[in-house]
Amino acid sequence: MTTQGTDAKPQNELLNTLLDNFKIWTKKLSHPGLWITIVGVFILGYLPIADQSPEAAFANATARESTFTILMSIVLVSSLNILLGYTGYVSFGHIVFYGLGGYVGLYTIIEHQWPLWKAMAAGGAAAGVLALVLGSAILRLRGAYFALATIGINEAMRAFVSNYDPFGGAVGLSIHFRVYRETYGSYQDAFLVMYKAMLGLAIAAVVLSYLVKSSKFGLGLMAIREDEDASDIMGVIPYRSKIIAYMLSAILPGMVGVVFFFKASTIEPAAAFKLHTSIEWLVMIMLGGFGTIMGPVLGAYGYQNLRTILLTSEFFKNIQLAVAGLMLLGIILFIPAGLIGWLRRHISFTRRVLT
Amino acid sequence: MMILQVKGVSKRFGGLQALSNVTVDVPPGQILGLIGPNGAGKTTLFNVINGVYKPEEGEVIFKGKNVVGKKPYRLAHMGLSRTHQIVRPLKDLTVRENVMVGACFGSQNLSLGKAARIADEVLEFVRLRERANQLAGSLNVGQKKRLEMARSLAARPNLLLLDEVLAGLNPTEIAQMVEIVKEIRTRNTTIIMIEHVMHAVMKVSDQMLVLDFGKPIAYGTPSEIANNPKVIEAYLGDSSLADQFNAELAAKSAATAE
Amino acid sequence: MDFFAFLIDGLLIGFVYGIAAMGLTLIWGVMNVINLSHGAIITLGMFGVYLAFAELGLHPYLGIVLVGMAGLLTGMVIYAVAIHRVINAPHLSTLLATFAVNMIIIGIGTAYFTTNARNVDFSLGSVKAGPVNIQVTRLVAAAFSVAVTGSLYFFLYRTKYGKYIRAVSNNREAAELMGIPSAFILALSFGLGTMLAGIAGGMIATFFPFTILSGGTYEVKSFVIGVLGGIGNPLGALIGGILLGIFEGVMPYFTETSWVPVFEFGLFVAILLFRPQGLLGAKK
Amino acid sequence: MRTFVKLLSLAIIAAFVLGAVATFPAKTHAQSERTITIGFTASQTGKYNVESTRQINGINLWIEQINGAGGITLSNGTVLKFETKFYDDESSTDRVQELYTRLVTQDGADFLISPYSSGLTDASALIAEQYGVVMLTAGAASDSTYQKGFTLVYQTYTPASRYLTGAVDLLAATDPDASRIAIVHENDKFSTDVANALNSYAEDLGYEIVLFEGYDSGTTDFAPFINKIEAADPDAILGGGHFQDGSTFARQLYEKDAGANMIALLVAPPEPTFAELGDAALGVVGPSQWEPLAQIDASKAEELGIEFYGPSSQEFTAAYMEMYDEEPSYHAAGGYMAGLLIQKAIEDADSTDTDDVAEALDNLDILTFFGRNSFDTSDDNHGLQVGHSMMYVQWQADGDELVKQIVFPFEAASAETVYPIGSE
Repeated sequence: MTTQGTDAKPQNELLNTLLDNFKIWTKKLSHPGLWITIVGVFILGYLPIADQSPEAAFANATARESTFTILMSIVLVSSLNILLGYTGYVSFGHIVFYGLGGYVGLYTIIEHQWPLWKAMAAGGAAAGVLALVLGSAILRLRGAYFALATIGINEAMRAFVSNYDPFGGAVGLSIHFRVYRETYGSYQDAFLVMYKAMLGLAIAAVVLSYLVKSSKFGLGLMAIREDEDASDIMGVIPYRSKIIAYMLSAILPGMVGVVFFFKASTIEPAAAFKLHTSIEWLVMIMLGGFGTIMGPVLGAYGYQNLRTILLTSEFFKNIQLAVAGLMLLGIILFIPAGLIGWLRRHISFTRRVLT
Repeated sequence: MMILQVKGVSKRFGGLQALSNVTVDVPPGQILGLIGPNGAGKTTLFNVINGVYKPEEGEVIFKGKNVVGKKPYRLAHMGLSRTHQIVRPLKDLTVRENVMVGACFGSQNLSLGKAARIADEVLEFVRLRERANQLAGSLNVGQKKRLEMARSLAARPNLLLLDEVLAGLNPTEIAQMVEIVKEIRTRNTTIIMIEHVMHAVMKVSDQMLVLDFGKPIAYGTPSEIANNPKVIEAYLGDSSLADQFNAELAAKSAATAE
Repeated sequence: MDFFAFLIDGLLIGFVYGIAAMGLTLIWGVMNVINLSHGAIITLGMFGVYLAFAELGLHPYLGIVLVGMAGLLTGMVIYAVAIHRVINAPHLSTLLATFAVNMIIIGIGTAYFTTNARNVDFSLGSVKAGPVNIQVTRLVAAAFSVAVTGSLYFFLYRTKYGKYIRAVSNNREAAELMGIPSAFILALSFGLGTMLAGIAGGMIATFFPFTILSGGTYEVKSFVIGVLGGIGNPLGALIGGILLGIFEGVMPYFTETSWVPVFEFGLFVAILLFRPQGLLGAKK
Repeated sequence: MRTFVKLLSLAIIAAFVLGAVATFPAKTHAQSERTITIGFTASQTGKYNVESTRQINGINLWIEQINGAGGITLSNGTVLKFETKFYDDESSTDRVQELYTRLVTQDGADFLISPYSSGLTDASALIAEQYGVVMLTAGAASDSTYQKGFTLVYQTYTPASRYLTGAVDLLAATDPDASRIAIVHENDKFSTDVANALNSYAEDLGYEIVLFEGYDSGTTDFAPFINKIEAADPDAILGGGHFQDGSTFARQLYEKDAGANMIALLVAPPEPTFAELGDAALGVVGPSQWEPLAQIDASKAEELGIEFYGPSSQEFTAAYMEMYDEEPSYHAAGGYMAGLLIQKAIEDADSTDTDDVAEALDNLDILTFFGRNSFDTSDDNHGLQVGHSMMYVQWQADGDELVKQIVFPFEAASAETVYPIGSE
């Protein structure tokens, strides 16, 4: 279609628009950073499952588990980044979407024998709807007030679910071991399905956050982050944009909740709505660089690996929390832009490659 | 038909009457200078016009529609742009992205690709083209002012509100900026400008409105305003400005005498 | 059921909540920092009094005084190390910086103290007031809360440094222009907030058993109180605390107690939405 | 200063990158001399830290003793020695599966012991099943864990459904006129399971449940509950949750003089540190999996017609006190017991093969210092502890000292129940 462009007259608006769009999309999709990230995540996820022979599966089992944790974090923090990094709204209680998704998903699996993918869709949808409803209310708040409201909502939700009988109240929900065998042959096979689902979600999260960032909508979000009132005056519709961003950042975590709690076979209010975990997500984003595509991915990877080292090392085992705290403080004080942000700012050529 | 009609607008903040019964008509293509001592309500009037504040009384008719109660973004979509007295660059975005925000979300509602083209054009126009890839936060004050200007121009507004775009600029920059303003007007954009740099605003305005304590005290051509005793008296309340006013009048008459 | 009993108990715990929240709202109001290490510092106060009592054999109330002084210094150190650099950065930075402090305190505390529950075995007996039995330690805590509120008021409105703090709180730049050493004043405010948190922790330790993780509960309640009473003024925190205490005390009269947190946090969000300046706050 | 900051930034980035790329060399385990690895996770940093630490102590004591005794010699001459490998699970489900996978596939754990809480155990049991490794649970009292179709998970403790029911029996035996029970429990999985079972058990016996309420984990102010209890005027208050809330509850019940005749709470009362409450601890009853005072030895086994295995209660207590210089709590005994069960099963099976050991556990019915032990082998409840039952302790005054006495079951009692509370 580019050949037709040669005799395109300036007044040929439609063709120009098409050409423009074509150029934008080619440019968008040829950004090296996007592909580096996608390929990186894929390789990271594929390596532990590349060799399916029983010996290799056994040898790679720990790697699969820890990679699963990393992939899960990638989805969670890349999603949260849409709200936090692009829009500048600090959601402390973002775990509410993960918890609710997990509950809805497990409920459908236990009560209606839904397959995993359908339960994931349900969990994602529930999270999206919750974000829409909550967002319409609390996105009127700015700065720290918004952050506090998200904490309040998470606590209210936890207390509510503890009393809500269809979700098992304080006891929670639990999946019978037979479910894995009957549906997938064995827990191993079920885990492989979950693993692949998580890998898919991780890549989806990267693509989603890239598409949002490189879109007009994303530009609007970043304008809101920099100066909400000024963006309003320039014609960005802050309220609507924020709600959409909130929903986009909630749906994938809702689906992750389903996969994670399906893997654990059990869900309880305290595990589903644990505020501390939610704050860890913020830490990962800060480590990698907020508002970037690669930052959350690297942050998740680095943070989870670091935690593994601390948790399993004889020396740090007892004070791993304090060590992680010191690291976080160091990052906040000295490299507030995170790893990717720091590189982009100080080493100019990285700007073309890192995103 | 007038592009903007402000009819009997009053705005109160607690006990402070920021605007009382302000009325002014702006025909298309005109430059209206808005002057008055500090705290006279000039910026408040801007905020009322573009929907940041809702007035207690009165109407603001933009392009034939009463826009009181409409959100700022609605007015932006209708073709209203403004700059801020204290510049508000989107610091962590590049200069080009800043301008693209204006182009994308203003009255034209452009796609990113088009917006980028427009942004480069406009940046060329305000002489910031070579800084397009820099972060907006790294610009100096003069450049930031031009960026604000570029951002609002990129929206292709019908009405442009300029809030002290000359303040804090050195004489060369002022001259540049005045050229830019004149140029904009040739593009059929109506302008209202708040300004303290008298000689400049007098030079470019078609009509001028003077506010004092929220009340309109004079309206007319620059020369009518310059000779209006009420205006001078208002400024005398603020001695430094009165000095400035007189000095500039002297300069202006000297200039016209030449 | 005797409604009066629920009310009295709620009121009494409310004083404790009030003093627990005061440090948080002071820091929040003066420097616009939501201190996520507040809970950890409350816990430090508890352990401070516990150690003074169990190891040094000091009277708990003397322990509280020592904890308060140590808290002032600790707070100023925390400010200098962790917060000063990011005081003007976006909210996220101060939130995470204080959260990092929280992780460090809890991490070291857990390694050192374990999560074993401690108990300051100390009692002043109790008095019978109508249908309810009131522990004297709680009455002392209530009186103490009022006294602390009063002295804080006095400090903020009648002393030089107090006035400085309020000036910095109102407009940091203007205060600096007037020659007020804002860095020191901010450190002092953070120190005061920490001192109050420590005192609150020490007070709580005289009547509740606790572990290294106990502070978290009071931190979350302090957010609610800050929003109820408005931020930055000690009386607001006290009244907010009392309101919350009464709410928590009286709600179970009408409903199952396990539903109370649902209403509590629901109310919290509702107030944020409809009266972000606090129920009592009038300013801004 | 600027350079310093830059250098520091670089250092932090370097540390971060190093951390990110560091990989772990897989451990090569020397299998030449048969060392059996017992793998588990413990809550070193979470809220179950106390219970977990004691459990680890118990396990380590067992390891010490068995290795000191020359290990287990199988009939084919192989000598088995034992070691432990454990990680911190932070009392959180987030990583517990990963850690158990690591234990099995990298550290070569031959047997597993569960995490402390039921939720974590449910998640880690999946890993045990997946890799065919036998898991003994200590803690993890909820019955539901054993109703999920696992085949390799065996419970050391009396399950939640029978945790507090004995307290009702005790009440019935002590005060036939008592008819009103208030249940106030922590709103978490374990305590709610206990409370629900207790509720139906008591109702079946004809008791009126005058109050049934849950409190949030981390509750410190129990005044509203106590007010409700006073209004409901029960004969007994049953419930509680874990150590901290339980002791807080007990203290406030005492301070507010709540006025029931019997108070029985979960978990907290059997802990030696409960005595720190002073007078508030007096008279409080609590279910315990095991008590140092319990006289369990070979003679009891003869009465029951089953085998007695391992040390007697006194021997265990003495050994534990020698090693740790504190009295063992039931969590310590539980950890030791989990090890002892593995030991017995290996001996019975004369093998370390999972199927053989599992079969030996299925067939097990022994008496140990900890009490009787045998497991449900039905499909629906496989691995559920059916042999063991709770003891009930009460804190009583002995001069100025507070002592913990066993008051129920009566055949094991070391003292009479003080009833009503405070009547001493």
